[in-house]
Amino acid sequence: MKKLADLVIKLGNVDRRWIFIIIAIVVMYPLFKPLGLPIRPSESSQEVFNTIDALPQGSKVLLSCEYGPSTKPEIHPMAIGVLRHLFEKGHQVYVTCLWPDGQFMAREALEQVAENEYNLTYGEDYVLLGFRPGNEAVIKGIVSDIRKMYTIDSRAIPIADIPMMNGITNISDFDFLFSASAGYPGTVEWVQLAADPTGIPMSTGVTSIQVNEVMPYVDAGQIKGILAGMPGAAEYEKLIGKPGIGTSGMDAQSIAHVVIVLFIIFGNIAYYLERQRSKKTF
Amino acid sequence: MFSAEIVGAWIAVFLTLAIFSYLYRDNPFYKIAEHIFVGVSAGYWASMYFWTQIQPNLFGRLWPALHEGLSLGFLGKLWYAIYNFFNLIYPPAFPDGGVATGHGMQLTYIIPLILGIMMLLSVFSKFSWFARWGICYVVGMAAGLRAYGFLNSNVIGQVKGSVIPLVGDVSTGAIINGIILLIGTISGLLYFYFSKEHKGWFGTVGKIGIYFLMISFGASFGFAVMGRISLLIGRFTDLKSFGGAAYHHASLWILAAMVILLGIWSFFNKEEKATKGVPIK
Amino acid sequence: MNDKKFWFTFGIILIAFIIYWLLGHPFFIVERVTMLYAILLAAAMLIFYINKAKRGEKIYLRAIPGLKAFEEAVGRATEMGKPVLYVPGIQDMDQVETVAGVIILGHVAKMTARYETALNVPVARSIVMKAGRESVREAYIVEGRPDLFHEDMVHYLTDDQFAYAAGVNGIMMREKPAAVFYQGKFYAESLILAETGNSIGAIQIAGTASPAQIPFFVTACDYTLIGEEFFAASAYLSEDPQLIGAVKGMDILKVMIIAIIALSIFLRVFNDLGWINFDILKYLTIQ
Amino acid sequence: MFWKRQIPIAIVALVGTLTLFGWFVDQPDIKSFVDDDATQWYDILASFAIFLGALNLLKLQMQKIIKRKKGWQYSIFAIGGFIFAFTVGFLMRGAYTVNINSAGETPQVVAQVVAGEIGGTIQASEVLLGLIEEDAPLMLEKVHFTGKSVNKVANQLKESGADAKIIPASWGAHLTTNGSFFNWMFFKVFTPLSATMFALLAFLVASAAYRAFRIRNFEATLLLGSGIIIMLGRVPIGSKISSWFVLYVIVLLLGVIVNSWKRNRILTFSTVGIGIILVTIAGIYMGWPIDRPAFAYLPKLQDWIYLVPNIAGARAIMIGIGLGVFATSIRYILGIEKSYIGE
Repeated sequence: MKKLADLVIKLGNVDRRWIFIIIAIVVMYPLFKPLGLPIRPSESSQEVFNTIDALPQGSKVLLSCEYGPSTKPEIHPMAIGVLRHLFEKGHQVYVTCLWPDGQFMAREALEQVAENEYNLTYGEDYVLLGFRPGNEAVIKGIVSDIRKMYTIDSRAIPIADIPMMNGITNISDFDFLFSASAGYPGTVEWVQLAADPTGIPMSTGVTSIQVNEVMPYVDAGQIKGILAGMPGAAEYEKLIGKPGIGTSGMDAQSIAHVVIVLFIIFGNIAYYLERQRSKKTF
Repeated sequence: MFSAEIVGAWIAVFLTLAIFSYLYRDNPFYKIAEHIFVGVSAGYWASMYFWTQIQPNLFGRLWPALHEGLSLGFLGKLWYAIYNFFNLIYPPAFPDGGVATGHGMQLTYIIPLILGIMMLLSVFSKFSWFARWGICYVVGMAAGLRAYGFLNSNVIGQVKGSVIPLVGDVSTGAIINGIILLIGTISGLLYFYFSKEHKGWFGTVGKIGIYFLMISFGASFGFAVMGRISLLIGRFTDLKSFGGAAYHHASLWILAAMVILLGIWSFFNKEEKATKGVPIK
Repeated sequence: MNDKKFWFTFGIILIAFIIYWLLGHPFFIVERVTMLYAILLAAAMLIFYINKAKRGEKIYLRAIPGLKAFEEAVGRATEMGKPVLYVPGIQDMDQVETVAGVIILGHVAKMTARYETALNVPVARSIVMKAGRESVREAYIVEGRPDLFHEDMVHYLTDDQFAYAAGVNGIMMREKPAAVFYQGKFYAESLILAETGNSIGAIQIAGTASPAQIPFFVTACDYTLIGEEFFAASAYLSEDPQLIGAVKGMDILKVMIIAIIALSIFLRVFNDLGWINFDILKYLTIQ
Repeated sequence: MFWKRQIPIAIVALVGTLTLFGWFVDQPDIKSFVDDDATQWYDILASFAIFLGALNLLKLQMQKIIKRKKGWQYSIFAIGGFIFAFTVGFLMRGAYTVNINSAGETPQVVAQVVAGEIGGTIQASEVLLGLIEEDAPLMLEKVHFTGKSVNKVANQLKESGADAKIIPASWGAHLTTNGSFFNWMFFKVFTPLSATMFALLAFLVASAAYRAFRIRNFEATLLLGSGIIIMLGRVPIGSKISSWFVLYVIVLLLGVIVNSWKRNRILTFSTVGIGIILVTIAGIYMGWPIDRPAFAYLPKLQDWIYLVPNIAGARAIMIGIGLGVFATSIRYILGIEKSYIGE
């Protein structure tokens, strides 16, 4: 027994680089050998799906991309999933970005979904308005007069020459707002400055870290559903029946979580034993 | 053979692994990558902000493109003379004949231009207070926007969310959950009540409040772990694709080279190792 | 009630608004009037209590458990003959949390001066370094030990987040401080710092308002000042009437919010039952 | 002092008041200024602030090099990185494509050049060239970074008899044009650096889980407990863990709690024993369904924690933050709080 306790305590103080190696292996293995664990949509993801699914055909949807390469693994699959769903239903999509990086991410997603998968026409079915600096002030500008904020789109085409911008002057001309957000400015600002003051229905997809900051809005009905982190993206992929990057990451995610939980438990056992021992010696 | 795509992949792999090498210990590769990051991101941000805001929305309003046949008065000519000077220095942002971004001329935008230039001048320590005016404009506006937004969405909106339905078409389960939610919110708020001693019943309420807060922090904790793992998965997916034959197995080659170089470096920097990196108990 | 200036201003604004309203309130977005009341009421409450504190009226603030631990931690460092490490976050002075962190630093410096214990404060911004030095110097003078103060106590490491974290880790590994304080604005480096502090067996006391970092501090540190507690702590320690008054004003606002929630629930029940014809939810939705 | 102190405070007060009460005003001129122009000014100043940041960075790194401070060599990389990004963003268009208006007399020769340029077979290129019409020139997909390399291709095409034209990306759009140099920098330099910085944290979280997340008191227990349930319940593997396993774990935990509370061995063992027997009987009776009883099934349990107690706590924090931001903003507008000018 004592030897076992010794071993546990010793392992509890192992060089942390061993732990790094374990995590690297655990995350890498399922990427090469997928396990195919089943995905169950959670309530809040289901709500996002239902809200988008219930939009009348030909709705005008504002999709805002507020994420960059650092959070791409979490948000990008959501943006792609939502775009697929929107285009499948024949809605018009207007993309804005509050983060400079968001413009690159949005372009990549549109290229993949709108151009390659659905063969849609730029300017008629979708438009990338692009990035404007100014954080919440940009939202305020879009809410009151989008044409002052955007006179040209991301391809430097004047707004007047874009057919689908006809009749769009401010946020009340859109039917739905989706914010794919990884932080500030993002979902919180859209709720405060657009959804709450104008009443436009809104859903969001956020990084895991942000979920708790945003959940009270969802509960109070200020946001209709939420996609939470990579698992949220995987659930959405499941709901629209098109598995993608989110789904393929779920195996690695699952195993890594189990390993970290085991780490916490083992670490605490070691801590407990050690404390018992130091109590005895003093 | 050496297309931009493949060279890019090798660079991307090198930078990725250089940052990961921090896990072994702080080393020159990490420091190089980190400093490149600092420099590149500054240049990147400056370019993005200039081409998406300053050029189209500021210069586009101060010197909009002149339509043909439009005649300028003397002052107008003088005004565009300034522009022509800029045109001489940096034609990409100041093309001949004005900036064509669909704006009309709005001379009030001289104010942000002046405030902006004052901001830039503040790099010289003598003028360091110059930045204050611009910063104050930003602070004031943010304060006005936030005071409204936060009071409306975070306070009144949440008050509304707490007003749970107790009668009518609601299930018992929903009512119980609603009441738990209400108790949690109120006790959580009272935990942050500072001008009364937390004793007796008030102390109990505060205790309940902190328990709810802790459960909530626990959820944040779970989500934080989840997010960080997701990002790692994303990175490994990229490395995996760069390890493919299409990129001449960039990941593998660079990994091997870096391990060898780090090994050599560690060998010559042993002394430092004794004080850093090794966990001490 | 004896704040004449406050009531005078309040009265003038009220009368002006009533006159404006009776004139037919031109150019006013009527749907948002609830919000206007809310803003005026909340602002008035804050100003009232700030004025009250400024006039020197005593405002009671409860003791915060984490703050008591400060003294214990410094005491233990003294017993063990080891230094105290203080980390004021990685952000600049424009963050409210950094300001609070520097205020608390002054308090800790007083204790180290009293106990004659070494204090080490690595910082990530040069302005924070200046502010921190002033605050520590003043503390040592107040305690009558200017001889123990030297400028290098507060020293600049680097601006970069991870490089700073690595630097602080290095200090912890070499010096093995017995007490470590993290008070300020933290991001992802929180867990790197807290883990290292944990592995050297130091007493760790954290304070921050970033919700995403609090869990890492709670699990890895001995005491954590959570969110508003952290701000209240700085008000409490600085004894600045403006800060104390604001804390009190916000307390009162919280009670009012709870009262409004309770009242609204009753009104909603009555409305749902059909006893009254007044839908409170309409007034809580502001567009 | 007046310029450095009073004016800034007045600006904050004026702009803040205008923005705050602009929410209530319906007068077109004021509304248009507050909603559109004032916000545009804000955006423009925010952009200048970015330039200021870049200048300060350069200044700092330069000083490091000039004074030969510790690690000054690395500052060279920082400045080099900046110069590279600046060049790509401001001095080079970095995106040129070639349009072929007509294939001319010798389409076979042109097709050869085209095939070399975009890859693929000569036959395929000939088909492409055949599609050229009056107003629909063939746009070659390959994007060139430099004018020099695009000129080379255009000249080759012209020599083989085609009518080719170089199309440069317009300034401003050159940042995001697919295949442009800036775009390349974003995906090949900026992306790996910023994404990997964040991915490092996954490793550090794991090591902290092992060595620092300790159950010190009841609060930490609650925190870790709810964290673990969220972590397992949110991912697919959570739905594979039987609720009966969770029930057994709960019984064991109950034993630990009883033990630390009463320190009585008999009581502890009897609690655990009775618990295990009860759970087993219930399991046999119900036939061990994986997702029942629902309260012990991780996905369900997770959902409840996430939607009820978690939101309660998060809402309390949210209201607190809302009040805090409101109070700070009001203090800014009233000129009580002046820390933003360093006082």
